[in-house]
Amino acid sequence: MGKPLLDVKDLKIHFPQKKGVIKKKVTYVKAVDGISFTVNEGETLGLVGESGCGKSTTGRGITQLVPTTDGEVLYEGTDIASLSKSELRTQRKNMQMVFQDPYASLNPRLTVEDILAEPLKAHGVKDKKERRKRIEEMMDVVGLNRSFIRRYAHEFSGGQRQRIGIARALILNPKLIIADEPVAALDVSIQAQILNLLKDLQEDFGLTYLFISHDLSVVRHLCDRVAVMYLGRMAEIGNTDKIFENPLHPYTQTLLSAIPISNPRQKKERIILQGDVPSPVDPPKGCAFVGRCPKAHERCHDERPELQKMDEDHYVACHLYD
Amino acid sequence: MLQFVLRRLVGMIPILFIITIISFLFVHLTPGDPIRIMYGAEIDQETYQTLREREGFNDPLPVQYGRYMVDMVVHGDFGQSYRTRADVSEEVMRRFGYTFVLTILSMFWAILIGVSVGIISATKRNSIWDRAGMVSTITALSIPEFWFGLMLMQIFAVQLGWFPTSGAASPLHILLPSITLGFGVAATIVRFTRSSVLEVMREDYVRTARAKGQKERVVIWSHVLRNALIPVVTMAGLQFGFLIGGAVVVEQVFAWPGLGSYLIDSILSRDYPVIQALILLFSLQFLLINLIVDISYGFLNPQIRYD
Amino acid sequence: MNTNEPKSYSPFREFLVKFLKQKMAVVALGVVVVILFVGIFGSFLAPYDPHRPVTSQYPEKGIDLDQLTNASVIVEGVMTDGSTIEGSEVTQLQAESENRRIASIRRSQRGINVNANTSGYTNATIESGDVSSSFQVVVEGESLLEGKEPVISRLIPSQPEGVLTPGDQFQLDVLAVLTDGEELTDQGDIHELALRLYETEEEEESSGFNAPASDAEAIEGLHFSSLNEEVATVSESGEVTVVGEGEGAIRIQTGPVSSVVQVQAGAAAEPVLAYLNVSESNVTLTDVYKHQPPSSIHFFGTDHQNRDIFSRVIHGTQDTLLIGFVSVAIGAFIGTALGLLAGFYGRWVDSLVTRMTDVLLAFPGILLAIAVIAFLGAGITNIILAVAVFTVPVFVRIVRGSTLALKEMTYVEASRSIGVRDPVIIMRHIFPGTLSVVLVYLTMRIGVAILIGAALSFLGLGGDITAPEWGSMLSAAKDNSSTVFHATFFPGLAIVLTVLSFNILGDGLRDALDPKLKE
Amino acid sequence: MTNVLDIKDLEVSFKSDGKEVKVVNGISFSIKAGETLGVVGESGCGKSVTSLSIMRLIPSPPGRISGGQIYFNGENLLDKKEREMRKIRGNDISMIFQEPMTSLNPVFTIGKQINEVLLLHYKMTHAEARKKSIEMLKLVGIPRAEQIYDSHPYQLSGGMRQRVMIAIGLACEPQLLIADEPTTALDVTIQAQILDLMRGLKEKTNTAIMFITHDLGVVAEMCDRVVVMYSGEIVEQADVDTLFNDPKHPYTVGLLGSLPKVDEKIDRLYSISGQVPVPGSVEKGCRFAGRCDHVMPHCTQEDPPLFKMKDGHDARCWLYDPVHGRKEEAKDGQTTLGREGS
Repeated sequence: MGKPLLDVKDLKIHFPQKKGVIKKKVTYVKAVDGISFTVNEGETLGLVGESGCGKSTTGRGITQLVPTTDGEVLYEGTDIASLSKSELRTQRKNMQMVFQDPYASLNPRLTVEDILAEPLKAHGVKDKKERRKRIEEMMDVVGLNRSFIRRYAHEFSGGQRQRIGIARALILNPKLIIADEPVAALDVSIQAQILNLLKDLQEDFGLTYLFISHDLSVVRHLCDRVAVMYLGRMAEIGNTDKIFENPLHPYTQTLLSAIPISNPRQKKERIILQGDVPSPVDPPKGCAFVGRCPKAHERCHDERPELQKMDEDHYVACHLYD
Repeated sequence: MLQFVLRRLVGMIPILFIITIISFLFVHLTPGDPIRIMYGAEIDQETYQTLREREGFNDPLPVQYGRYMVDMVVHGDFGQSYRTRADVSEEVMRRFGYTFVLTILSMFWAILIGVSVGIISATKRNSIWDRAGMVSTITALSIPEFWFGLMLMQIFAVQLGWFPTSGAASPLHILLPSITLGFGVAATIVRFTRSSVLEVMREDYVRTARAKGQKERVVIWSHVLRNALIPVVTMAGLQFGFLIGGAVVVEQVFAWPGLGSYLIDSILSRDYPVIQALILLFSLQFLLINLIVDISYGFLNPQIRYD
Repeated sequence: MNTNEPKSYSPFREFLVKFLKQKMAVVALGVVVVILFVGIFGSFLAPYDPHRPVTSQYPEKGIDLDQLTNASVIVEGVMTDGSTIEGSEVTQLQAESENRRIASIRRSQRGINVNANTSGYTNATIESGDVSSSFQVVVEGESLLEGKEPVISRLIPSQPEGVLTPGDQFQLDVLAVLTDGEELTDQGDIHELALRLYETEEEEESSGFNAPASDAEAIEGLHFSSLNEEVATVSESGEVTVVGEGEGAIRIQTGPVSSVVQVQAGAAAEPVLAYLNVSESNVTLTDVYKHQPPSSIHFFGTDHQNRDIFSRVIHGTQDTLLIGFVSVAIGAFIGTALGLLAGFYGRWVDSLVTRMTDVLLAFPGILLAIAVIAFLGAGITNIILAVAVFTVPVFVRIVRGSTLALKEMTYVEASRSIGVRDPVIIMRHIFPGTLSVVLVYLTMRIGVAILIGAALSFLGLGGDITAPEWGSMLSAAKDNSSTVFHATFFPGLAIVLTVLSFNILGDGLRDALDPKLKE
Repeated sequence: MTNVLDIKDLEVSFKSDGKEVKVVNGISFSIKAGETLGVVGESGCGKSVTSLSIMRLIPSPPGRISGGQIYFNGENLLDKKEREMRKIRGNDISMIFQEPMTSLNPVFTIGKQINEVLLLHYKMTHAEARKKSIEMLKLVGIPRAEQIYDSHPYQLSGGMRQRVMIAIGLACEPQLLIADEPTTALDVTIQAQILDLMRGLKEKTNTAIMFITHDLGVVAEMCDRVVVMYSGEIVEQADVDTLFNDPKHPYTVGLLGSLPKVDEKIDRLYSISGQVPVPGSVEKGCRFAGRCDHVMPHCTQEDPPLFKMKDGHDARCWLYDPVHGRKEEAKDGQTTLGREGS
């Protein structure tokens, strides 16, 4: 395992919500409420959780696409949140994003060349020939036919579009790729193509991935380490195999048991949760999962559990293990 | 609900306040001297100064504004017309009824025709009715209402003699002006209703209703319309503003003794107290209509909560 | 996703294909192009100067004004011996119209000139000494003649032959030629007709018009009088008795018409004028001084100042388009810029801009424009500004909305994550995205701007009411709208056609650019 | 067991840009009483169109059922008058949809929307309908049913709304419930709740279910039998155990191979190259030929028929044709094809 590339410390992202006409009551949506994790160089960290748990917001907060409320985002030791606008622009070269919706993430009015030239232009590659050369090379890398260079984004299918999105992220030779549900919108057969491509690229370029996904099977397949989020907080983090084989947090256990297995011969005991995820505006005072947890006890209501080390590279935030 | 209405009413105050400032400054920044307007251009310098002092135009602007506001808020006094020396509030009240009746009746036509034609167009999409409806609405939107009024007058009043040409002597007099005023809004409502109904007909819950085995008629009249009319109500409310504006023109054509012709006369003769009062009245009217629209919106759409 | 389509995709071609499918919009585009052409070259296309009455322009255009407004009536004098003299030779020729407001009559070289003034009907009398004739003048429309009885145009007496001696008696024969060409020979008939005609005439005259030019004394029926009692006397029934020697003459008169019979007793004398012959006893003229109905010379007729409406409409295209284009261009430019900034940057920029637009939108468009005019004063430049002022908030609102939606698009986020600068993002991703909405609204708002501009002019806020601008034309014509149709109809039709073309074009653009936009 | 539903050679066409394109191309399958049939396939394969065709709710124009028969209890639904169809919809056949957030009318209360279907098909008073509706809400596991009865949809979460949709679907005790991707829009823990609920309800009511999904995991858990669709055709059908353990069609094999597994670590996924053809673009031959690793010259010449593997197991692939097929692969198709999956 390499040295830490990205270090997120107690990150908080709150969105103010204004209400009322005269009296401005401001409440906060606590999308991310104090999470910490590390991504080491060359590894893939999977960030999983259900919708609304704050995993996508975390990704956007790391790249400063949304302002962070509190905490530090250290990229190679520099706190990104404290950078000036121009410093941030330079820093962004090292940290690129791949987005979920391959339809919305590419401007339909631009050609492949325009889309891929944009990061090069933004980071001072002024020579048109040079740009063209790098674009064509990158198209080869992600498996796009070079002859498509003049085509518009919306002429492509979902899988091809996602390849363009990946090419855009890679063209500046970043070290860290933050991939926000890159395969969620794709069909199974296309999903496999993209997952394989991501694996190949990681090997070829020594990339580090922060892989955000709700699909536990995909995370299991791709990631070295997994971080499970629930309602803006970290529930469990650690080595993928350890977590999948021995989930400690009741939420992780539920999540794993809920995944349908594509084998009719394999029947398993399922933990069915009651109720829905509570609102992030008014999360429980103690453990975020307390309302739905089958193993909740008194302490869980009052005291917020902190991440504690259970094993080598396996941490859990649950009072059961105090 | 009541709280919401109160809060909205209170929220209107700053806007009205800004409007009073704007309309007040209007008088003092526009060319044209009120004294000369009131007493004629020929008065000598000395009389001029005396009058100016007497009418209070020599006081600093904030003092004048304060006096204006106190008169208005405390006494409900909007001053006197420069031109006729008549009490503005009385004159406005007398004419308000005419404009009010005219706009209400126009809106009635517009909604009656607009919504029904819009629904027919949408449900019989691409039929000959739909096409005819669309062509006539876009034509209606291209006709200046004053010209339409003149043509109506020419045909129905002059040639056929069915209706009186102008004035407000009998209930029959309102017919042509209200149709003239309403037809443009009707066209807008037709187009809006049509697209709104078409949009709602594509919604998943309409498919759900059909999957329940519901009759198409009920699907349209209950499931579709209830949802499609929510934006139509908003739009129709906003069109009230358009009607108030249009009334200015139409009243002129048909010599309808409402606020519109009063406004034009006052502008042409720079009768500022009247202009001030009317601007304020029109704004207030518009804000109130918006409020009513918002409230009715809440009745139609349960999702809008007033908190 | 037509990846297997051979032709490479171009957004412009797709737009073009979609646009051309809409036949109405293509036709509207054609009309718009024609209107633009007319707007630019209007001054060359207009057949008449729109500012001056057409009558003063007819000579320049080579149109014979006289044919229409002016008739030349050739007068010839018939002498008692049967010879004729030309009008110019007739001495003391005087001509007068019963009603000069309708037609005026002047002496000319060969006879007289009749000039139409306004539509109506009148009689005219020409007179030379004791002899007079009359004719009818009808200005505009044969219909005015309907129900009007023809009047006596001239009386042709038969002259006694040879030299008479005192004591001779003879009966005068009179032929009355009526204005419609009919001839009456029976004295009784003539008498009765004259009685009827000129009695009624008198009653009419009592309503205050100028009295006829002929003798003011009431002459009823067919009247004979001797001009020299020493030579001849005449009875009521027209029996002449020669009483002495010398030159005598009998005057035969009905109403304003008179003729002379020479009674020459003794030595032969110079023949005198017996009656006046007019080439036309029934002059029909057109009133060309105002409100000419549409005709081949004036397609749209003329207005209350006799200006050619067609030319004025063509000239007015320029002003109207100017109001439409310039105001919307200003409004769209400012509105789009503000909308982009407000939508993209949010926070206080957004609050400020939306507050401003809310206040502006609190006034109905036309009231806002009226307020601006009230502030700035009337005039076309101010109309443009006024319309621009209320166009701004419309564009702010749509561009802001569109920007907010586009800002949330992942591709904008992607650009930001790459490190692209804000101005580049706005110009590259946001603005082109709003462009289709802006373009559609631009087209549609031109129609609205023209309508509002016309309404402002109509209300008399356009400054120069005599300017050839459609709204002003309507405003000027509206007072006569109950009697004159064409003066209001055609300028209004021009507005409708122009606005309709822009609206249909806008609709077509919207469908071609973005079908989802459909309201 | 008798067949509740029998679809024979169903064809559905859609018109776009003046051309009519077949999106469902002669499919046949049947559902037995009390059985759960899974229909799987990727987006655009025609599975949702098939379900809407059964309800006769294809938006027309542009869509049109251009051929085949749909027998429901032995009667062809395509011959029914609209009035007769209305009696079947919601009563004998009901449907739940993918998007619980938009499938309920936002302006009516939950109660009114359940009552609607009851009042349509049963002679009931409002009070009886209310009672039954609340009963249904309790049945689908909604707490505080009386309160929810008077709520509006926006007050409910996605999972709750899907429960309401199921309540509406089952209110008239239909013989067939068509579930079109009912859990796709839901989170995995909520999906587990809904699947659990549906399984439980099925045992209670013995309703036949046509379960449309793209998720093979859900199919494995829920269904008795599976139909695999590709580009408007059925490429393989079998009972669930056979399909997952002995798939025959290269597409099914590929699909199973591309799934990441949660319970085992695979280094590299099998992936089907290329993408689904645009409807109407394959003129002759097998629609999968362009992406198939086992493509033979004959595959591009003629559209393969369904070949019978064993009882109730068919595959549309020339590999299993005695004349054109590769004998050795046909014999132990599973081992040869299956190996590539791992």
